[in-house]
Amino acid sequence: MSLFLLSFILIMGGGLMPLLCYRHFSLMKKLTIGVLSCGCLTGFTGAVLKLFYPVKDMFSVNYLHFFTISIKIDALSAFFMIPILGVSFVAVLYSFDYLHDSKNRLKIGVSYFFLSILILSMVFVVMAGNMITFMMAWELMSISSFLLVMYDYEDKTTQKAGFLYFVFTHIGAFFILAAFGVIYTYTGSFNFEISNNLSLTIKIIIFGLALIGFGSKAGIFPFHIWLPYAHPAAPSHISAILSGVMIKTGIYGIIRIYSLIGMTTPGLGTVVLLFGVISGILGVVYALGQHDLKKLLAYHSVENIGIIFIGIGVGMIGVEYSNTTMAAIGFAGGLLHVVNHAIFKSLLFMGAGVVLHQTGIRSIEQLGGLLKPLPITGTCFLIGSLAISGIPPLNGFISEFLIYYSGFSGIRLNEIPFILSIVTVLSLAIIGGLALACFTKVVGIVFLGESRKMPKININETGTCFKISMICLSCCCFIIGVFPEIFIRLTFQAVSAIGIPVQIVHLATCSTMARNITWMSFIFATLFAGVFALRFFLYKGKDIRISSTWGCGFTRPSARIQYTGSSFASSILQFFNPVAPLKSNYTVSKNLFPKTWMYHSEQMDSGEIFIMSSIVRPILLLFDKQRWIQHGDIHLYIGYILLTIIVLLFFV
Amino acid sequence: MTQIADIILSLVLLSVLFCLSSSRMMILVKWIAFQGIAISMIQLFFHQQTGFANIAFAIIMSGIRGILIPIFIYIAVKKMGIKREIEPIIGYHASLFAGLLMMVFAAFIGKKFNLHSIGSNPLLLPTAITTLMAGMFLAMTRRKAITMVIGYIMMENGIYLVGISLTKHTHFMIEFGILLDVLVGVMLMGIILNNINRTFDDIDTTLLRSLKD
Amino acid sequence: MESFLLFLIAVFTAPFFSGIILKTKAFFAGKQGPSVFIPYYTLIKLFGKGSVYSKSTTYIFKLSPMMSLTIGLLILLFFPFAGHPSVMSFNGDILVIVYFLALGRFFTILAALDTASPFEGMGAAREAYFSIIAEATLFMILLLFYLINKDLNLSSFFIQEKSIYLWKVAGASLVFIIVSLFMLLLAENSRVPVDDPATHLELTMIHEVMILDHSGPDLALIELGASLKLLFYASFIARLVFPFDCGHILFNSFFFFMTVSIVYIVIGITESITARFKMPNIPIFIMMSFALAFFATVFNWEFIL
Amino acid sequence: MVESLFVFPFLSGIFSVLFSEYHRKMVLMITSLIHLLLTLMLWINHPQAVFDSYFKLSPEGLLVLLITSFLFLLIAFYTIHYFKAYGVQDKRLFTCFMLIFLSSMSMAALADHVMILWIAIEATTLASAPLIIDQRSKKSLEATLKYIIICSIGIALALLGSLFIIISMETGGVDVNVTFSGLTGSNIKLDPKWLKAGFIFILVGYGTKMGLAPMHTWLPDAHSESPSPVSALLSGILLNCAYLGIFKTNQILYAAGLDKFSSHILIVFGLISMLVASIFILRQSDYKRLLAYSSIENMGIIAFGTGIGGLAVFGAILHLIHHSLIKSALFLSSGNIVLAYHSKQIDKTGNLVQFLPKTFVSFFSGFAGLSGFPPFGMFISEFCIIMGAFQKGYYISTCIFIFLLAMLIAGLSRHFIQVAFASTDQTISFNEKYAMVIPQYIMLLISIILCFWIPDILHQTILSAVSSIGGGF
Repeated sequence: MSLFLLSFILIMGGGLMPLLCYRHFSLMKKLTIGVLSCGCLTGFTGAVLKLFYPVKDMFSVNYLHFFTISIKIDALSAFFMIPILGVSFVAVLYSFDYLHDSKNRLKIGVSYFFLSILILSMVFVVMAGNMITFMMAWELMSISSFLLVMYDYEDKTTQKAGFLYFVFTHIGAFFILAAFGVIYTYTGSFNFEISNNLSLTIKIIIFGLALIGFGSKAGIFPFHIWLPYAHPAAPSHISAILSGVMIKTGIYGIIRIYSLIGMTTPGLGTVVLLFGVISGILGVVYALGQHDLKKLLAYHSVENIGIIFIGIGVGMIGVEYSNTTMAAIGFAGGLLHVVNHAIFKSLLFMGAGVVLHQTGIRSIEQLGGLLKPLPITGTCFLIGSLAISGIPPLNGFISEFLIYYSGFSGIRLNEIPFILSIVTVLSLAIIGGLALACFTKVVGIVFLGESRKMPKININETGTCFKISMICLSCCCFIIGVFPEIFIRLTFQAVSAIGIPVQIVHLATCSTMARNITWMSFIFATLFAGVFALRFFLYKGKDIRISSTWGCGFTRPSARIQYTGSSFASSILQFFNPVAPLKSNYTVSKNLFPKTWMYHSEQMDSGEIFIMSSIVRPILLLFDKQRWIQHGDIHLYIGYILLTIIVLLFFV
Repeated sequence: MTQIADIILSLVLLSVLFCLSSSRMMILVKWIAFQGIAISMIQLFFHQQTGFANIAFAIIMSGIRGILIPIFIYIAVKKMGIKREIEPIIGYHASLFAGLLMMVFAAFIGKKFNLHSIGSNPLLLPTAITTLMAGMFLAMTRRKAITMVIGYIMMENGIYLVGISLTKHTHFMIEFGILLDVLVGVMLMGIILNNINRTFDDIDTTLLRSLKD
Repeated sequence: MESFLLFLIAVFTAPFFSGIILKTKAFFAGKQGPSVFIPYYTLIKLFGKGSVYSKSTTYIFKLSPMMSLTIGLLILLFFPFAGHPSVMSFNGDILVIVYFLALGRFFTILAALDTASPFEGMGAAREAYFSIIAEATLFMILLLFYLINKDLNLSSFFIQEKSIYLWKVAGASLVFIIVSLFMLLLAENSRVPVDDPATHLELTMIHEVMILDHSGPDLALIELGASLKLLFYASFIARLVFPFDCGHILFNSFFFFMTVSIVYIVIGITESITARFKMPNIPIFIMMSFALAFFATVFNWEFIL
Repeated sequence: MVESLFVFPFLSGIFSVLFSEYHRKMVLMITSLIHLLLTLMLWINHPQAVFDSYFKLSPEGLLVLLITSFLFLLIAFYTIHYFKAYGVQDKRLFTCFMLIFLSSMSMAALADHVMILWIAIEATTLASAPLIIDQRSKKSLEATLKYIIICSIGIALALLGSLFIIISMETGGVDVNVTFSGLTGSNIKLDPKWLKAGFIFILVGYGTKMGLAPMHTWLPDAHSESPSPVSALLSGILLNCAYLGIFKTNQILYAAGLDKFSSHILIVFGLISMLVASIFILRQSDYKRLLAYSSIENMGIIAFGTGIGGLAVFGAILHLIHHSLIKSALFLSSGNIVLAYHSKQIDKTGNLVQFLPKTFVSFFSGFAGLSGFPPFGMFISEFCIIMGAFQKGYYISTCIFIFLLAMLIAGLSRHFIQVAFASTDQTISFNEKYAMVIPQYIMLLISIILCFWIPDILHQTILSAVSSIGGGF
């Protein structure tokens, strides 16, 4: 507990510091980043220790004479704290080079202040022990992240993003509040305590409200539509935090509520699983259609949240049909994917940030061949993309492996779980394939090949902090991927904290599998070394010539004849056209020798279309129809009063 | 004595109907004056004992309601050079009919709350309600801003009718309150109207529609 | 020990089997055709050469051939040849294998995009597209196997009498599985009718166009890796076609490799009697294999549960 | 002692006419300062009023009084600098009427007699009209006329309501002073029918003043056309006084055991007000009207909470306090914006964050507070109201409440983001003196502090206030 306290003080101090000394720019940055990162590391260690020795920490103070601010740290909270503080640490480090412009130093100082508020509030969200603490931390998180999103406020798109984010986060908060209200009605206390005496319908109502509320923060389809606007708008280290960890608080909330209202509610798992499948597949499909690098990554957050939901949903189904293997391993997979996604998504956002920072171009179609000028960034981005595509020996694979395993173990059950497990496995397979396609596209188009339309400025690898932070994250990807055993064990601590009965059997199975995966990656490494040696031997003393790519007979290739991202993705998007309409406009030239061509395509988001057309517009229309009320004529106003009196007199 | 009260009350009702149906500003003002005098006189016939205080009070009241305020309005009308017509939004016959409807509603209300328990005239409450609503109706359905003031005065008359039906409690304070209400209200409206008249050189409220959404 | 021996045999005979295909095709074309060992000659020839690299390539381009060979070797390590326990196996290894295959594909595609050649990009796009459906099919088949013997372990499907057990339980529907596996093999290893390695028109290729710029030993590594991968799929089918256990390892291996070569011959026959589909039909082809597998699974589920 | 709270400002208001401009400012400041001191003394030792059948210290009255005199001090401070930068005709009368306004509002806060309360609230109308009209523009004239006529009619109805309550005493055969404290006393048998009628008329009457839809119609006009300090006075203080009338009447109904009736009516009115406000907030072109409508919304929220009872009443009172603080801060900031951009149109403004950074801080944090974000107090009050509503089992109305709240916030956020960040081609030459932002900062700071720590005496006062209509935990 003392460790946490120290870290909170440090983070708070690190937040206040820039406001005091923003005039001395570099000093301010050094101090702030130093203190902030120290705070994050302290809390990180505290969380890890807590996870190794899970004893429940409790702390509560009286608040406004009636409420209490109470904090409970169990293994689940600690587990969620790890990615929050770890990623924040790296992101803060990264920001040293990213926020370099000393002209708007006040702005940067303020953004550091709100960053610290954001980190603190996220930590408090996962530590909150009762409703009011939770809501307070939640709302603080929302407002601070909103202000961080508005960093580049001059930009029209940023303003739109901020607006959308504000509205969605607030409506989500209201749904959560409603869920809490229903709980409070039936338990009569603000504390998070397990209440099994609720009737079934009430449980389902609570969970439904919570699912919408937390889902809109986590960004599940169709409540995700703020996400692809808000995350790209923010500066990259902020988007790393938002997309890496902040949306995970939604997951945390859902798991909390699930453990609160008693596990044995039927049907919850199915709903969660289906939500997960839909947002997983659609998220990656929409990502495939994007041109903006950061927006693409944002859509991948939707996809990965979908995968996490699939894991949790399978776990819930396991609980529902009392198949402990399925339950434990499913939850473990989902939770582990929370950490993994935090790592590689923030890594990818940082890579994208470096690209943006060096070239100033967001559009994938204009980039290309960046691996030569930016070798380290490119390699780290490659590792991140391998990890997010769930490819061994990297961390993304481990969690997907666990989810697969629990999905497969559901096959043995009767009708409904059988079909659901088939859905799980197949959707995971399809998501994996699509993610692979999408990230081969990103890496191949952005970092490989020739640059399509580049500014004349020479691009080179600058910024040690960029390199350090990205390399550190890539190492995490490898470590978790190659030595998963210990991490899986820690995850099981969190799973048992939820209340899932984790038996020694599951631990044994998982750790044997994990050890085998470790072995396998070693064998892979040795084989690769062998092949490498073979190749080295074969090429000894051979003449290696460098020439231009063979144009298949075409002799004067230019950079513009390369395959573009849209053309790479087009055939797959064709397949998904019904759910992912593509809006494209282009010029058709009449004459034989066309001078200039233009083709522009935009990936429509069917969730956005749905919400806009069938919820927002009708409400606005209905409300606009009533504007005659304030007609401006005083006679009418007097009439209102008279009418009110007459109507009310009938009720006496 | 109550017969006289009944007669006066019915006269008030009559005046209400005439106000609703009259098409000339001057006539309207005259009717209001009449009504004022009537309702300030009426209290004499409620309380069995008619002390000096009551009489004095009645005289003062009728002075203010029956003479002072009408004259004030009269001056305002002259000063603003209003054409004599009232320009109703709802026509005179319709207004008259509405007045009759209001009487029915008032009777319904009067049935609902009876004042017999405190020995009050059964005709009083319906009359009061009618006067009140007619006043609001007048303010609602006449274009000229000055007619709003007249309607407001009529409302106050209605409220006064209810007020004087109470004997024991805080009688004079209520009288005072209502008086203050009428006087200051009318004054203020007069001032504002005067300003408006100076700025818009007309007080047709149809001009006052710029503030809306 | 024996299993490792078998592994080595498999590795070294893989090109030979590819030779069988050529021979069969030649036979059907009414030609005498090259010798069965022609793949070895090609490999040796390529090993001897130097290479030319495009100036727009990076280290990824050099990485991908090694990757494909490594993956080829790795997956063969897990296969129980001739029903004999494999070199390595553990619960859930099949998932790892599938995803290692994905790793190989990842790098092949990247290498193709690395050359900045429009044709190779085209091939890469097709590869990425078709492999999605192929992966789904593979998982469908795995679901069936898991349904039959509660285990996510490759050798547990094929070790001694297990494969007979498969037949016992699944029965006729296993025929569907074999067919769909065969279609999957054609798709994943870029054979006719999905892809034609021998055509001269780059526009119509999938796999071959992606390795256009590779030359010399790199190309050799890729070819070797491809043949290993092909062998993996072929032996998969072979084990299902000939599940019997003849007591001694020698007979087992003999019959096994006979079956494998038969599978190759069938591939050759298919290649020579069918023409390549046009691109839009290929997804339908793979979907069909998926449909077969799905049908088989649901079918069995009715019986088993 | 008690009476001095409204007598003293009245007299100083009258005499301020005689002073020169500079001294008038001094009078204004000193009077409001002394008023605050007197209020604090009232809080510390509850003295008896001299006319104790007319005036009495009630907890809710003390709350409103404290808000009134505290905010008035800050607003007065702002007003001086505002007019220094703005310039307006006959400040002479302006100061005078401001002080009379103060006195009438304190009178309303202290009144215990039904008629006295009514007279006080009537007086607030009369005192505030000259403040609104002050610019003599056509629009301000129109706004004033509407304000005067609609409010007078409403107040007249309130008078009728008060009379009905007295009649209910007559018919119920009760003989006590016609004071709220007397009528809420035990073993009082009021005639329920007349009491209900009286409540209806009082609700409509004072509701007109408080800005409950559909009697709210004067409010947007008056708030948008009056100079910003006056809008702050109206929205931050005056509405509370009107609410006080309804609250006290509700006490009588609660004592008579008719609280079900009143609470349903209050809930309905609250929801209607929120609905109307949201209709006009979603599309709005004038930011002062926007703030006015949000006042209507918040009054609706308060009425809703008062109707719900229980925990929600506590929330409603908290909401009253925080709304006064935040809304006044917002109106004062909007005053700065008007001075800088010379326009009340939203699309004429923009990019506040660069042109007026100091104002931006108060404006935007006021917005955050208005939409219920911590660390501003409306978070906790809305939390209480929603929780209380759920606890009482008003599911449907709470769902509507939440929906309307979401609508309102959606509308507000769009316009506020526009004003704060949207790029504009105007060039602003306006030096914001600290004097013109410090009042806002203080108000917001108080709201933040009250979100985390409520002093014991304040908490006790709120509790005793809400317990009189069955509120509390």
